[in-house]
Amino acid sequence: MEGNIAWVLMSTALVLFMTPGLAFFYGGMVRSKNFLAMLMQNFFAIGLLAVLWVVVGYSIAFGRFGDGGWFGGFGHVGFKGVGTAAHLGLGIPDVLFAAFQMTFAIITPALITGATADRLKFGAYAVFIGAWSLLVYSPVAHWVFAGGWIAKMGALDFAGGAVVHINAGAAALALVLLLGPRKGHGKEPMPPHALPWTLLGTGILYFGWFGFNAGSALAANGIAAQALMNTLVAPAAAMLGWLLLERVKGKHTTTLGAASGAVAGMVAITPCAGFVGTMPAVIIGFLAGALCYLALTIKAVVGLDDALDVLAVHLVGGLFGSVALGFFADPAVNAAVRHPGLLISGGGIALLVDQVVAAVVVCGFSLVASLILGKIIDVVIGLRVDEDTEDVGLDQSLHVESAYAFGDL
Amino acid sequence: MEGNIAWVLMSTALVLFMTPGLAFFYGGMVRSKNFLAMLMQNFFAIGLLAVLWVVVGYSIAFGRFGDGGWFGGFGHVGFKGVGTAAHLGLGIPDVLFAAFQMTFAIITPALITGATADRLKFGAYAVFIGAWSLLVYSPVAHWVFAGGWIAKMGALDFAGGAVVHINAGAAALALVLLLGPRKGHGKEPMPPHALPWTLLGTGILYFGWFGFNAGSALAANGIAAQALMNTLVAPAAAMLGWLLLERVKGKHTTTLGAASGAVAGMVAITPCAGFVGTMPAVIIGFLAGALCYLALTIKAVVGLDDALDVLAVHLVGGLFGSVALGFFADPAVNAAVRHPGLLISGGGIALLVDQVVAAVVVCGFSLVASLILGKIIDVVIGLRVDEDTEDVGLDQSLHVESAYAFGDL
Amino acid sequence: MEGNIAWVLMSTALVLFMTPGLAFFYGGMVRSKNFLAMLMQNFFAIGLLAVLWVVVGYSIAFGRFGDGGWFGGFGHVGFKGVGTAAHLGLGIPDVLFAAFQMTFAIITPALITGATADRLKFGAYAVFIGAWSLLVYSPVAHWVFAGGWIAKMGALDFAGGAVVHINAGAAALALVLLLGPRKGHGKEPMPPHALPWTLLGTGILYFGWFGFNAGSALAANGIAAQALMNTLVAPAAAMLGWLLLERVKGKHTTTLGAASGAVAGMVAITPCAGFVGTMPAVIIGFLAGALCYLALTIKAVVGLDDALDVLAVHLVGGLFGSVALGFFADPAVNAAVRHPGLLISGGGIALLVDQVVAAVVVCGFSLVASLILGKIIDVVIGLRVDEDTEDVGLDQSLHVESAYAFGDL
Amino acid sequence: MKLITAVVKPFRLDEVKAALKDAGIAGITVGEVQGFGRQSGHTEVYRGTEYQIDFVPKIRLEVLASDEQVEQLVDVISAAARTGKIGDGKIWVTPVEQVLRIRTGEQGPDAI
Amino acid sequence: MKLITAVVKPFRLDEVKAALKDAGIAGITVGEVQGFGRQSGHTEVYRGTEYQIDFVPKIRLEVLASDEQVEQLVDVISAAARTGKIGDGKIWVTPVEQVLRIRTGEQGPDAI
Amino acid sequence: MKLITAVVKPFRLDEVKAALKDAGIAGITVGEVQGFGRQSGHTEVYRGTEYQIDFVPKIRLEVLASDEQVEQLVDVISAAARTGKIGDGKIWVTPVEQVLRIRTGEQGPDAI
Ligand SMILES: Nc1ncnc2c1ncn2[C@@H]1O[C@H](COP(=O)(O)OP(=O)(O)O)[C@@H](O)[C@H]1O
Ligand SMILES: Nc1ncnc2c1ncn2[C@@H]1O[C@H](COP(=O)(O)OP(=O)(O)O)[C@@H](O)[C@H]1O
Ligand SMILES: Nc1ncnc2c1ncn2[C@@H]1O[C@H](COP(=O)(O)OP(=O)(O)O)[C@@H](O)[C@H]1O
Repeated sequence: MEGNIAWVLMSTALVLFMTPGLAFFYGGMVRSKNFLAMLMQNFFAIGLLAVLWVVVGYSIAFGRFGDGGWFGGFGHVGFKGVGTAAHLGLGIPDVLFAAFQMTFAIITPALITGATADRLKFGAYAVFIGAWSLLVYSPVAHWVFAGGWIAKMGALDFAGGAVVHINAGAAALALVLLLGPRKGHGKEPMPPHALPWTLLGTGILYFGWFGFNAGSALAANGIAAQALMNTLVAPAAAMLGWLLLERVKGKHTTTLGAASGAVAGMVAITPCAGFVGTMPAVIIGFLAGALCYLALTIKAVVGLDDALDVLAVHLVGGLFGSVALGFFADPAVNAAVRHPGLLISGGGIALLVDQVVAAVVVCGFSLVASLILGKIIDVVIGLRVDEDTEDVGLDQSLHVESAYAFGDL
Repeated sequence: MEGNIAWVLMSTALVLFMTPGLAFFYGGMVRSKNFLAMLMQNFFAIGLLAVLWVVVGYSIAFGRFGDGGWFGGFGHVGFKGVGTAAHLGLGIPDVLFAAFQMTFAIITPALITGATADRLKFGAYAVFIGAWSLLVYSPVAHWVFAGGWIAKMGALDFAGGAVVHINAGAAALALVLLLGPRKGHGKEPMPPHALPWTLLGTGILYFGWFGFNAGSALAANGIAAQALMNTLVAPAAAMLGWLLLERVKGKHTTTLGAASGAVAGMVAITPCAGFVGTMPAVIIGFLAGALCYLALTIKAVVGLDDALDVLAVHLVGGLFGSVALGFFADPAVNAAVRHPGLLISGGGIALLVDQVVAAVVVCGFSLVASLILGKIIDVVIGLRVDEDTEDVGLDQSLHVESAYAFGDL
Repeated sequence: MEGNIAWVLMSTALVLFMTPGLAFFYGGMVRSKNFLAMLMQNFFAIGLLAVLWVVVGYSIAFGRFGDGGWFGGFGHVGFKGVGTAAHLGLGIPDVLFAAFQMTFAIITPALITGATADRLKFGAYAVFIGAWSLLVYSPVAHWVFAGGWIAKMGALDFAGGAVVHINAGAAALALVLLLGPRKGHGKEPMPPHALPWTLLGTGILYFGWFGFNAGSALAANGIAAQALMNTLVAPAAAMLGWLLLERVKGKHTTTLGAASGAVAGMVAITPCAGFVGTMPAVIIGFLAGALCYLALTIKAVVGLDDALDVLAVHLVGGLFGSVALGFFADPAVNAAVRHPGLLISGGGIALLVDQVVAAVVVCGFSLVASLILGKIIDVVIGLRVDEDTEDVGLDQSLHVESAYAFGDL
Repeated sequence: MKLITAVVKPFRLDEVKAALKDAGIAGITVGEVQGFGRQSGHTEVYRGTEYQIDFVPKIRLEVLASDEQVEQLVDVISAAARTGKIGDGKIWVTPVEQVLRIRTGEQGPDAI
Repeated sequence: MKLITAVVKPFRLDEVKAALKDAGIAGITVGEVQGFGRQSGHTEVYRGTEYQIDFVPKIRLEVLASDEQVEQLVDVISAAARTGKIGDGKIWVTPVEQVLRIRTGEQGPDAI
Repeated sequence: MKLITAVVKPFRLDEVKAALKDAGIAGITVGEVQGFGRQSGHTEVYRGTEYQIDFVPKIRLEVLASDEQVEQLVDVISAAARTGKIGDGKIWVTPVEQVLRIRTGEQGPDAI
């Protein structure tokens, strides 16, 4: 059991480290006048959501474990009964399981910040992610991760393709619809202000994602090993897929393309990590990289300003990965796969159907709930900063700071 | 046993990674002309102190384990007898225990660099931390971590509230007194030159601190799990506490505030991590964030130039955490708590008294010893660079380098 | 067994993280116009080499394990038979062993990018590392790590002194010979454009190297603990060795010197990590730091433009470490040492001879093979960018991006 | 010949550039500067300490022009840079005695 | 009207700004530049290789002034920037034919 | 006295500096700027979106010179900066009424 604990301890640390990684991944892409605001939103997600998770979020998500239902209840409010003993049939202390899951509850809303970059009020952001965490994230986590109705139905989600990526991607879509485009969007160029930060963030995300996916085995065993392998190769193959299309379409391979492709692969492999073999992971990754690259054009078509492409990467990547599992889930890898995927020997469409249902429901629920929530906040305190603030930049206006000082001599 | 070894191996790596993290945490806050000098001091601490630890530091700290005394002796000079077998009643190889503790011996003196920024000679720094490590750090580590007199007395310190933070904070105070303020302090603005580095450092510190605190369980068990949880939530709550006061007092929430609050929470939870429950950790964190924010004003009052607020964060945070343990230590979390904290059922003031004694003694000893040591170095080789060096910046003057090149074209 | 799995899972993540670390270590040293190109080459190594490893590289390296031969064969093409069970006499799943080794296969060719900086075509780079990985890296890994002829002969290489550092260093030498110097080399100054990135990379490398070396024990045991300790102290001592010479020769200690010295120590201790005691590790490190500093002058003597000193650090450091093992290998540390090193009681020259043979053969093979491979690529598609591209910078010319945007307002 | 120098708000640079392009101007040289003026700067707060940041980021443009063009170009820049809010910046014109295009060695108005 | 340009040591910027403020000046534009001059630069060392860095970081200030103010302002800047050590920098004055305040369209001395 | 301002390609800076040194020049002030001109800029691509980057990095040099030196120095800079390819940049000369060396208070040609 110590080995399992050791691995989940480590995995928790790894996943927590992803949120700063995400901050820099996004932060390098915004304009320098909004760099700190982006970092702030991500770091603040740790502060707020960790505390909310203790107070009530965990209880909503993981109360009444395995009830096949919709809502965990309030039995563990304030972490009542969450101690160092092992329950829930897991080989690790409850408090460790709660810590591991906490890091997922933190990063999921933080993913949204890429879509809303450069124009969302900090106060509105804080209220939104707090409420969304309790009203959307925790319930969905219950449905999927805590033996709720989606899990009972038979859909699989190893580490959060639906709970994390589809969920956050749909919320991002809702906020983009409510916020409107950045001032100057489409007219002025808004290239990334400093890609090295984005690459650093990519490195940290890649590293942390091993905890995210292989840690989701909640044990140091063969499934964790396979999940780790898949988390290594899928982003690698996705990088190749993205760069290939980039090269074919645009004659160049870009650093940001390599980074974006890798992240697309991480997203897509998330639901599949502990359920598929290595070669399928390579295939899933490669296709995800290519697909997410193509999905970049969606926002132009529908006329949305999804500033840093949360839809193309997280929503599309999450949907693709969730559905791909219906093709590749393999009982030889993980006995928890009761219905093999369509392309696996003995497979059928049973799982695929479940996967599609789960993906669509989570997407729809999150979209609608986020629209309502966002609209309420917009009416009450306003979602968007005023024009002057946007011109001057959020760092100076909202946080009275500058990312880079002048003449610090 | 492999599980325990796995976790302590990993924790050692995590704690070592904190020193570069600290380098960037501080480095983003200094002026760009002194950025490399800050990085250098922190990296050099690894070089010097790792070797000193092997040569004699470990022996002074962990020789005569459990003797209830003042000094470990010279029995393990040159790591004599420190091999791959497990002694000391721990389930891990001696050499691993020595490695884990080495990383603490490295980062503790490095914490001081925040206070002395921009004006301390590199040579004087090297001599100071070398001597301080052997004459102050190792003995105090013996008292507290190696079954020395403070441990025997009954005071608790899970991962170094007294040994690390109070100890380094008091030394920082001593050096600030001896060095005097930076040239231009109080007259010229000296804002942080590039906060993104500070945020990166914060992320690395948060990540590494899981090894620091949960690794201090020296096993992959329930206590480690609880320590990890507390290390997750206390900084989060501290961030909220700091930002709340900032907002109330100054109408804004800042990115540096979020980072500083989080670090204050990490400091305060350090002595408590494996001894308190989750809700108490939230409370301790929240209060630490608020308190350390208020403590920022101390330096103005006493007229000191503690450049990057080592006193407010590490000394005050460390003292607060050590004393808070007297209120919240809980035998239900850790059987090593023999006298429950004042607010815990069955608790009394016995532990609180011990905690206060330990905090005061360590603080006083470190302050006096550091003053003497610093004064001797000042007389012999001088602590402070000359004015020209300070004007031009330490990077160019001391290290013949620039952090950012001009016209590298 | 879970403990071993936990540690190797973690080690795999750590080693993968080293490649981004390397990207920044090098990236800070190039001119800003080539920063992204450096990052790109390193990240792309992950993408390409992970996939190649699955397809055929692993099979070439680790097929016919223990055959004492030259080539692993094609039995595991496409990871056939590489599943979650444990074979090869190791206590971890095959797929985990393959993942751990994959991260080595990724970083080794990436090491070369430091030598070829600022002038190598991206396409030529991609072809070179792909081919080199299969034709040079995998066979050499077979000889040494998979019970091939070098292992059978009796030479030791704990974590890749020969397989990784000598191997990559010799390939770097080959490419430098073929590429010629950077335009303006020796006439214009080309100082590092932003050392903080290099220091960050150093921190990440130090951290990741614990997985590299201590993970190579493939278990969480005393040998891993000793390897970890050695990986902590050797770079520290090497930093001191480098800085000492720097100080004596140049009157200054530099931040880049501290970083370079530490990396030299990491390189040198790599072959020795699990075979020597702590004090020998300190000695090996210290000497490596001093030696690699002295080796910096070689390139000037032979008139080569090894842009970021891959020869001085990796080739010289790797050769030194491999040979040093012949002096310090200690059966008391690791029973796998059958012939103790020359300076160890009961030792002789048997191991030393084997070490020299292994080092020379790997060096020679890699150099010749790389020269042939590089020459072919040069003839077919050209290795070097044209002059305009070099003037403008690779970032803009090859990747149509800039590391730092102008006027992102 | 004249040199027109303008200090403008950074987020107006694209407009100004476009307007100058439309006006047929062949070249501009721009740099990032900091301005101090009636626009009052702003306060930054680091760990509870307020810093009065007097300097505001500005863009400084230089345009070489023939004598005839000057008036029109000043108007063009001024119109494109104006927001009507304090801190819009200045334009000034200085005499230029000689201009040379390095590539060709052309001199005078042809070199502009 | 005149344009006063000064190249000064970076750590004197605050003094110069304060002195100009006291002298009633309404605006300054400053930029980060590198200077090469009698002050000899410095040597940087990277991995044992010495680089002679000829350029020293400097601050470049521009102040538009009316003809009457010039003399006084040159003195003010000069006094505030002087350390007496080599590399203190230069001040030079050039004629300005026209000045315009973008916000209001004011011209001439009023626009300064 | 005159002020010679030159905008040149960044990778020619070392040549220009060396040539000016050889010509006996005592000082130069340089800054990083961005130029827009006949040289057409370049396209950057981020996530499939093309950005036309009109501005090209350039170096801007200022050299104060006595009237006699001007012609020679313009030639020196021009020769050292020329690559013959588009975008080599411009040199222009403006009149200077007064020069002061801050350190000594020297004025006029002696202060250069
Ligand atoms: N006398 C001056 N000399 C040089 N630059 C000036 C002067 N006055 C103003 N500026 C520049 O113009 C900018 C705008 O001036 P400011 O007084 O703030 O507002 P406005 O342009 O609306 O009058 C300043 O930030 C500064 O860069
Ligand atoms: N002829 C010149 N033209 C332009 N700038 C100059 C000239 N001479 C000096 N400078 C600028 O003035 C700065 C200081 O000059 P320097 O000769 O080093 O010392 P000092 O000002 O004490 O004579 C230089 O760094 C440079 O920026
Ligand atoms: N009219 C102008 N005013 C100010 N700067 C100019 C002007 N025209 C060109 N420049 C500067 O000179 C640089 C080179 O000019 P460009 O037209 O590209 O090529 P060339 O120098 O070969 O004619 C530009 O990038 C710009 O910095």
